[in-house]
Amino acid sequence: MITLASMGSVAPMTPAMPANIQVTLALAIILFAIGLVGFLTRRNMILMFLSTELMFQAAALAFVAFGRMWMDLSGQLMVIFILTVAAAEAALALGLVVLLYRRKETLSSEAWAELKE
Amino acid sequence: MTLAVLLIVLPLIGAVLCLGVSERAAKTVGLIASLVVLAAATLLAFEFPAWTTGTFWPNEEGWKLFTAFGVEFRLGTDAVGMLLIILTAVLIPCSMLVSFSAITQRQRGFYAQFLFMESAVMLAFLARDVILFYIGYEFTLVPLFLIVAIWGGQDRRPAAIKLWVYSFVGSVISLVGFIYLAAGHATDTGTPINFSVQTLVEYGQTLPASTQWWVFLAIMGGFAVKVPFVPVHSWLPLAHGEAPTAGSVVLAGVVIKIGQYGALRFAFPMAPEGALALAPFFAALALIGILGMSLVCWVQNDVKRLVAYSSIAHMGLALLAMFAFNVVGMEGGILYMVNHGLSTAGMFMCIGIMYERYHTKDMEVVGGLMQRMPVWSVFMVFFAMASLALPGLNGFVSEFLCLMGIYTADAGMKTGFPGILGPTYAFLAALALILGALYVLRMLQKFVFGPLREPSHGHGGHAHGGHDSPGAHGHGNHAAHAIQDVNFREILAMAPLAIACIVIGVWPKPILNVIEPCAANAVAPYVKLIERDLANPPRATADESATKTTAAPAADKGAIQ
Amino acid sequence: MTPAILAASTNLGPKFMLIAPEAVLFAGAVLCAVMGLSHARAFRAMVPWIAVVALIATFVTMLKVWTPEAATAAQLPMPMLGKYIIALLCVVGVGHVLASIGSVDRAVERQVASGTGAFDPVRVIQGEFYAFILLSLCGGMLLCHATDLVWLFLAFELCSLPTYVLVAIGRGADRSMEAAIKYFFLGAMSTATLLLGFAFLYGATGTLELSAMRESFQMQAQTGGIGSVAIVGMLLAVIGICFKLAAVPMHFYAPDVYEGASSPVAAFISFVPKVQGFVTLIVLLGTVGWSANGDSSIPPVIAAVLWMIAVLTMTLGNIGALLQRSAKRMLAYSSIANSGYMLVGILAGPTVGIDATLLYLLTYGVANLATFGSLAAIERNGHEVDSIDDLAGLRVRAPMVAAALAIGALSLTGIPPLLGFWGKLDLFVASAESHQRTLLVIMALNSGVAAFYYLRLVAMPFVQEPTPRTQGVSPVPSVWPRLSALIFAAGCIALPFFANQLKGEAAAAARTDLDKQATVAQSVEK
Amino acid sequence: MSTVAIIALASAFVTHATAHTPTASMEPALLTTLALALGDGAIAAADGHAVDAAHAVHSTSGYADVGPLHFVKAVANTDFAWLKWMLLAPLVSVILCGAMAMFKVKGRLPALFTVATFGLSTAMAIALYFQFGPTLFATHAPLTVPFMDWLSLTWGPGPFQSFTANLGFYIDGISMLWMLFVTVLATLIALYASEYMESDLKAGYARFFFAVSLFVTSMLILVMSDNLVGLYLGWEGVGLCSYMLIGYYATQPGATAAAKKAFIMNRIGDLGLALAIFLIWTNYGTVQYDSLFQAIAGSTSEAVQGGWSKAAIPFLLLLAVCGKSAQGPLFTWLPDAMWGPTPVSALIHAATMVTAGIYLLARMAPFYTVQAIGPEWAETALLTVGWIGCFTAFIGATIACGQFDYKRVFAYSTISSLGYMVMGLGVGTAFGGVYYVFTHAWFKALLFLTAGAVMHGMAGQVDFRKLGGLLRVPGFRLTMICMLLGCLWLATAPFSAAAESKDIILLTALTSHVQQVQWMGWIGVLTAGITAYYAFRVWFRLALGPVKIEPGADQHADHGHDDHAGHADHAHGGADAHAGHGAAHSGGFHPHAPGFRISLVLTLLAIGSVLAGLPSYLAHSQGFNWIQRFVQNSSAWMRAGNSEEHGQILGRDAHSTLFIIATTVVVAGFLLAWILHAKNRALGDRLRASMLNTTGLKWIPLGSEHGWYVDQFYNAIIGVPAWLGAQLLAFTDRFVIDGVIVAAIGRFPGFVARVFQPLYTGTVQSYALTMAGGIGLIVAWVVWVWLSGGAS
Repeated sequence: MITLASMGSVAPMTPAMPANIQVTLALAIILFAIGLVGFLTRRNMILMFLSTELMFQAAALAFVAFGRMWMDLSGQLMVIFILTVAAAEAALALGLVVLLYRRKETLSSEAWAELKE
Repeated sequence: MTLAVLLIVLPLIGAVLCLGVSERAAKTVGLIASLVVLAAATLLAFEFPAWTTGTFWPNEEGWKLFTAFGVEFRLGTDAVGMLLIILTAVLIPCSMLVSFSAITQRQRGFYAQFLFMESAVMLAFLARDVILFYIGYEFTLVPLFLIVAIWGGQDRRPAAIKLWVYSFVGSVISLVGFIYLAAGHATDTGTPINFSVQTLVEYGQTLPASTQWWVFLAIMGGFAVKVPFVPVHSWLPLAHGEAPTAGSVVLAGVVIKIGQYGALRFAFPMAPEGALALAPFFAALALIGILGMSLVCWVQNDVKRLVAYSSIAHMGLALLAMFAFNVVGMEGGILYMVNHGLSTAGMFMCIGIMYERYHTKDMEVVGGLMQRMPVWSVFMVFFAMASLALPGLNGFVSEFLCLMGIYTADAGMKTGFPGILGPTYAFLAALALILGALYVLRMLQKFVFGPLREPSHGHGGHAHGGHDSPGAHGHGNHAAHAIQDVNFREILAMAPLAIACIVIGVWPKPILNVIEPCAANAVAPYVKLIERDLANPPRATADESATKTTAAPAADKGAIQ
Repeated sequence: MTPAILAASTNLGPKFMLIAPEAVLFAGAVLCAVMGLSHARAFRAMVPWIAVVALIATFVTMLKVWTPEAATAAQLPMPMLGKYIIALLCVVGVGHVLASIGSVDRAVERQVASGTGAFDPVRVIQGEFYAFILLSLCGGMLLCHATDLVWLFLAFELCSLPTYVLVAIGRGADRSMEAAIKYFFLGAMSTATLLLGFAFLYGATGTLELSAMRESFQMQAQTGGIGSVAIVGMLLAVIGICFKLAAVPMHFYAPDVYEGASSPVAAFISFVPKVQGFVTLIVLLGTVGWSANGDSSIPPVIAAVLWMIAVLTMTLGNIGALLQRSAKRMLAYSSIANSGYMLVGILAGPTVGIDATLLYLLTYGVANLATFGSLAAIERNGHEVDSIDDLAGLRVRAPMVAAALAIGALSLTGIPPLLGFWGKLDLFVASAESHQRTLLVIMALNSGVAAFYYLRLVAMPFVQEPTPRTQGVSPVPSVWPRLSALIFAAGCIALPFFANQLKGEAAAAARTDLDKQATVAQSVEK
Repeated sequence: MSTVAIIALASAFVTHATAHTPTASMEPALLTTLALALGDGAIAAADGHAVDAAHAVHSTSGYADVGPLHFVKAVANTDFAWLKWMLLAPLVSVILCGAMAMFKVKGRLPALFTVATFGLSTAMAIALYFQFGPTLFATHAPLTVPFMDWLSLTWGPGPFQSFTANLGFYIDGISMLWMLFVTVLATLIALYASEYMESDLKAGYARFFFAVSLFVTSMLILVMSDNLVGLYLGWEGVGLCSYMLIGYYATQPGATAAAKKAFIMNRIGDLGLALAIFLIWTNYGTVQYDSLFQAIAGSTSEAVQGGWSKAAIPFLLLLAVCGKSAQGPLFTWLPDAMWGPTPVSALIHAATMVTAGIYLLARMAPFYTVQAIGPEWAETALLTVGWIGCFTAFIGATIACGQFDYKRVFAYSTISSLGYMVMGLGVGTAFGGVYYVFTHAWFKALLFLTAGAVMHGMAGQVDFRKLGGLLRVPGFRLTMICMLLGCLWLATAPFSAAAESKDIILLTALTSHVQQVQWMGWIGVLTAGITAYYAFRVWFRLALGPVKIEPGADQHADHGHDDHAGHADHAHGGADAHAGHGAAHSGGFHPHAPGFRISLVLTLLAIGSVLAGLPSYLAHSQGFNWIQRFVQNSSAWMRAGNSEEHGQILGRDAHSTLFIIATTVVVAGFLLAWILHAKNRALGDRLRASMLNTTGLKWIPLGSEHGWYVDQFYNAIIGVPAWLGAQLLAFTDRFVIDGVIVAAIGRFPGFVARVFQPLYTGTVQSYALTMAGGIGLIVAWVVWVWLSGGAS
């Protein structure tokens, strides 16, 4: 089997940096920022969750972009796992939201601010 | 080694037994356990071969329990430690005896706490490893806190908390100093970390002066809280004021001695240059303590607070003498530890006995007790005189040596070991002679002599109901039945201390012989440093005085012949 | 397929052996989940014990399979880390399981037992509860096997996700819902941050393989410094991890969540995520520096940020705890502060610091469980005890619990010779040996502040007399939480006598093989 | 047992007159010393070296330089090991009496033990005199006897590398003299007290004798010790006993206050002594008398080194003297010490303890020489001593004139007399000073004991205006006659023992060639006149006139001290008011005449007082003075030039002139007292009243009565400010340091925590926002570091 170490330094140290990579990266960061801002500004828990999903996917996009930059498939491999995890989180989040909605009949996160200093 | 370990383990066993037996039997079990420890300590004292050599014993290879942390379970102590061990072993049963009737609730816990404390104190005095010492040093805090907080007076909680936080922060600062030193040793030599006292002492002395300065500041700074030095003393009056009698006795007699012992055993040898550089600072603090706190004593009406403040003044003198860095001062300072432990503990016992009867410590409320309790008065006056350093009693020997040590600690003087303080410090410190008389006599005048004053019915009742301390109010209203003089049990508790006071005062030779090599050891690094300073005089007079040292006595002799 | 992926796949043999313990645990988790739905009460009652047995089995399996040779063969960056962490999680995990016995489904089970209610699979959660505990532990263990970011991320998430559910279901009250939602949303945000950081790291090195990443960073360092992308990535990852550590600035959730969660769950989430976070941090930081000879070569920016985080975390944690009247909230702040201490070990780096952190994890875990477990072992009129005032005179109501609580608190304070002291001592020494003098002093002062609030947990039960308010305080019906607290309190006293062994294990766990691999690689090159 | 003591005592007096003649003939060497002492320059020149040099200094720097010191090395002799029993005997009594006090024994046993052990000590003192005296007088070599190890440290081989202060005895002339009169007087007074204190049989009898025994033990340690630290032990020991005995009536607030005052004043002096000891040790490397004196004698004035540290020694010693002997600024404790039972006043505060200061001065006389401290300082030191004594003598006498409490009169007279003694040492005649100590001890003890007898009989009445004609009251005749004798002696009536001794001091002063010393002498003469006045003022008032007895308030003696305010009222009210009341009060009261033991002791003391003059009377026929021989064989005499080389006074022969002057002055004082207080008391009272009414003169009677307001002055400038300062400190400590600073530091973390508390709002968004803000801050910081080029 061939590991990086045993092969010496075979990884390309100067990655190809096509222009569209930067664009993709910028898009990823913008997506992340949108997700963050959405998370900070929305009160609806569903929307908040979607914002976090946006952040996840931004990261996934960045992986893809970097994978492309390095001409390396593992970035895309990572995306698959990210999607899986995101799905798991979605299941969990929706379950939680349903639970909460049942209790207070509202989706607003501000209804849940009993615990504080 | 076995005996030394027993000294630590026996109280622990006793404590567990105490917790296990019935409430009624606890005091007996506690007393017996402490007596067994006393017996063990006595045996150890007889077996101890290093009384006059200044070396450490047994100091054998210990158990490799904590070697991964650089800590070895190595026990050993020198004569000073032995003295303090004996003092502890004596004080604990005495303080238990004096609490038999004072403590009526949660007795199991009470006596167990004392035994826990005894174990920790023994460990601190026996440790030949810094961390081992620290374990004992720090662990005393838990039983002490509980004793003050559970069985104390009205304001016991704030007092206990203050005691806790102050002491904890102080000891952690010391620990930082130790760790810094040990880590420096490890990185410098490339060896694994090692907390052995011997190693750290040897390493510490090789450090550059600027590093030693910090090391000393940290280690001594921590111990200064325990001693206590002036700006960090404010926990002590409170703790003493609120602690139950036995707690005060042990606090004054043993626990704060660990601070001074730590200074002697660790701070001074580990960073001599730092100590020299910082001596004026600490000496100034000590002087402020001596004079300021004596004056504060003068105006106290709460007699326990008074004695607590006097403790600060006394310990200031003891530490000041140590900072003289000559044999006389060091010896005086060390002896002062023991003596202060005896006389102050005695005073606290007396006050406690009184408190148990009157439930007040206010000299304005209660006084003239000589008429009510003549035998008690004898003890009170006796211990007061001992703390006044009356010649013939123990206090004198130590105070005299302290003052002489401070006085002669001037590089320009002809005495054996010039130190770094000198006459000015001595003059100021000696004012304590007068101030001490001032407050002690005021206390006696109000408290023992004069017309009999006792709290009225109403007041007594108020003092009773006013606090909910479980320990303090076992008795019914004292006004209902006549106040009794001390009983046999209480005399039994105080008599050993009184006898020790007299013996040390009249026949200090043995104890001085025992302390002397230790003092010489403690001073040894400083002698080199001071001689070096004299050889490269920072002051112009140094040369002159050096020649005078040798020439003057010779000239005297010549003239006589 | 890139060589890295190839390498990963061909490596699978030895790695497969090593995850046998996790496999056992996973099986246990599945069994728990299934048994929890059983109609037979006896089977349902067995669920915690299945968990316990699973953990013990995991432990035994780990002992069997986790030999140095196997670990080296698996080319783990820190070969013995897994052994230590798995052992730690198993042992403390047993405690957590014991401490939570009887805390879930109590009402339902009582109804079933008294015949007033029928068994309804929808209404019971015990099976999931223990399954999630085991799964989370499993995730924590799997982290140690990580040789690449994918594994790291998946294990990280496996550890995290069940805890969100645990918080929600542990108590079933509004407050625990609120706690869960906070925990989950903020956790998701931080995970996203972590993930973005991973992406940047990937971008900076072009590999997900940790050892290759390290290679790459070393090369970068030799040729003009580690790039800014990598630094930013690392920073983002560290910040993401900070959430798990409850470290500044990601600590805000902790008091609320701990307060809202049930005591056993609070105990769990104050410990397991810390293990998770620190293992991740150690593994991750191993890629940017740290050689076996002890030089800490984390990029200065990262070190500086970690330094600030450490200082702020311990300080804000400790001072925050001062103001609390809720015991769990106070312990939450205490857990924040303890993260700060442990970060000092990280800063001190290998040979002195990492093992100190690992050891501290152990001491913290034990003492923390003794404390939280004591809280879990008492109730007031059938409700969970939270306010410190409820602890007044506890020694009368529940002497053993009071003792365990006090010992745990004293151990957390760092009173020698209890276990906590040795952990702290090791951290102090580590910071001193790595010339972190300022940190040393700040840490010392912080423990002074901490001494003040931990004292309440000693003073309230032992010094304060019982008040009318504490009339209804009693131990919970189940004996196991009490026993768990007591066992771990006893551990605080007894474990110092095995300090050498513990320290030895921690030191072995902290040993990194990365350099050995690198040396091998270089020699091959030549 | 007590009879043994009395026999021993009697034998001392019977034998000493006869014994010294053969003793003297056995000592040819003594002649030299004597001649030297009497000022025979030729012999002195033959004896010493460097006479010329000494004389040269003599003429320029006054009387401090007396040529080479006469040092004779002490001889250790363990044959005298039995001396320790002198200490141990009273110590046994201490222990027994202490035990009896503890176990509340209510009997006369304590007195018996005390008197017996004191008698034993007395016998041993006498035995020592006979066994060792001849040797001492022949060889001049003091005796040292080791007793026990006490304080000794050694840390090196060098001369300054050890500190030895063991308990051992150093017996030379003055210690022997002190041992003799202390033990004898203590025995007598203990005997007296055994009767006097009987009213306290059930209360403090044992305690009283415990303290008295402890006192004698300490006093003997003080005088017998062979080193300064041992002396210090005794010094503080007697202070403690003084404290215990002044405060004996512990229920009286005044008594305890007086006791405290005495102790603290003494402590100030003790501080001086302690510091002096340190200075001596640092300069000479020893505190043993023998080696100290050797060192001093071996150095010359040119070789004196050490600057201030040597020069300060005599002044610090003087401070100690001031404390113990109630001199100078520290005299105010002694009058208050009269709160103690009268036997205590007699023993401790008149005869023995207060003379410890004189002992110290005499013992440490070598430190007042040019050899020790150089010429300038030596003269200054001696003059300071002289002036302190002189002024104290004068001030004490003036205050004594204004007192109405006869016990306080005697107290002030003690201060005045002690002033004379100190002055004697200061003007250079150790002999005069010591001789006066000796004579004073007898007659002052006598005076106090007679005063005590009167108080004892009159239910504690101490105001002599309320008593009168006691000479005619049955049972008090002996007392009054003894008091007359005492007053005569106090007034230095011509040919009295006191006059013989005091005249030596005055003679030395007046014939000095130093102007200042002569002034001291003239003030001394004036003081003698005042002394005669106030001494007889008391006696005339008490003994003569119509019988008047107003009993004191208390049923037993000594409790009846009015507080000061009350006292003042009586004074202001004038004497007239009392005349009318006197008879009425005396109606139902039966004075309690002294019993056998008191009478016996009074008689013996009276005899002793008379005989105390013998050494002087016989000196003319014998050729030497018995007391002088003690002094000459002691460290006090190392200053050989203590020579009374009596020149001339006012251009006439010194002896006769002084006699005439002194007699005139004394008689004048006597007559004044006669006129104002015996012949025409109304005149005296009117005079006083008119002075009180005259604005310009008011201060004289008032000031005199109130001790010139020294107490009030001290209180105002030291006591009150110190108390206020201490209150301030205590306040600062408790409420500023602990209450504000410590509290602030303690609250600081909590305060900071509160600052952060608003961040924990409880909503997810706000947490997210803060977290994001935190991340932003970190990123911003990193960017800032990058921009500033810090990252590499």
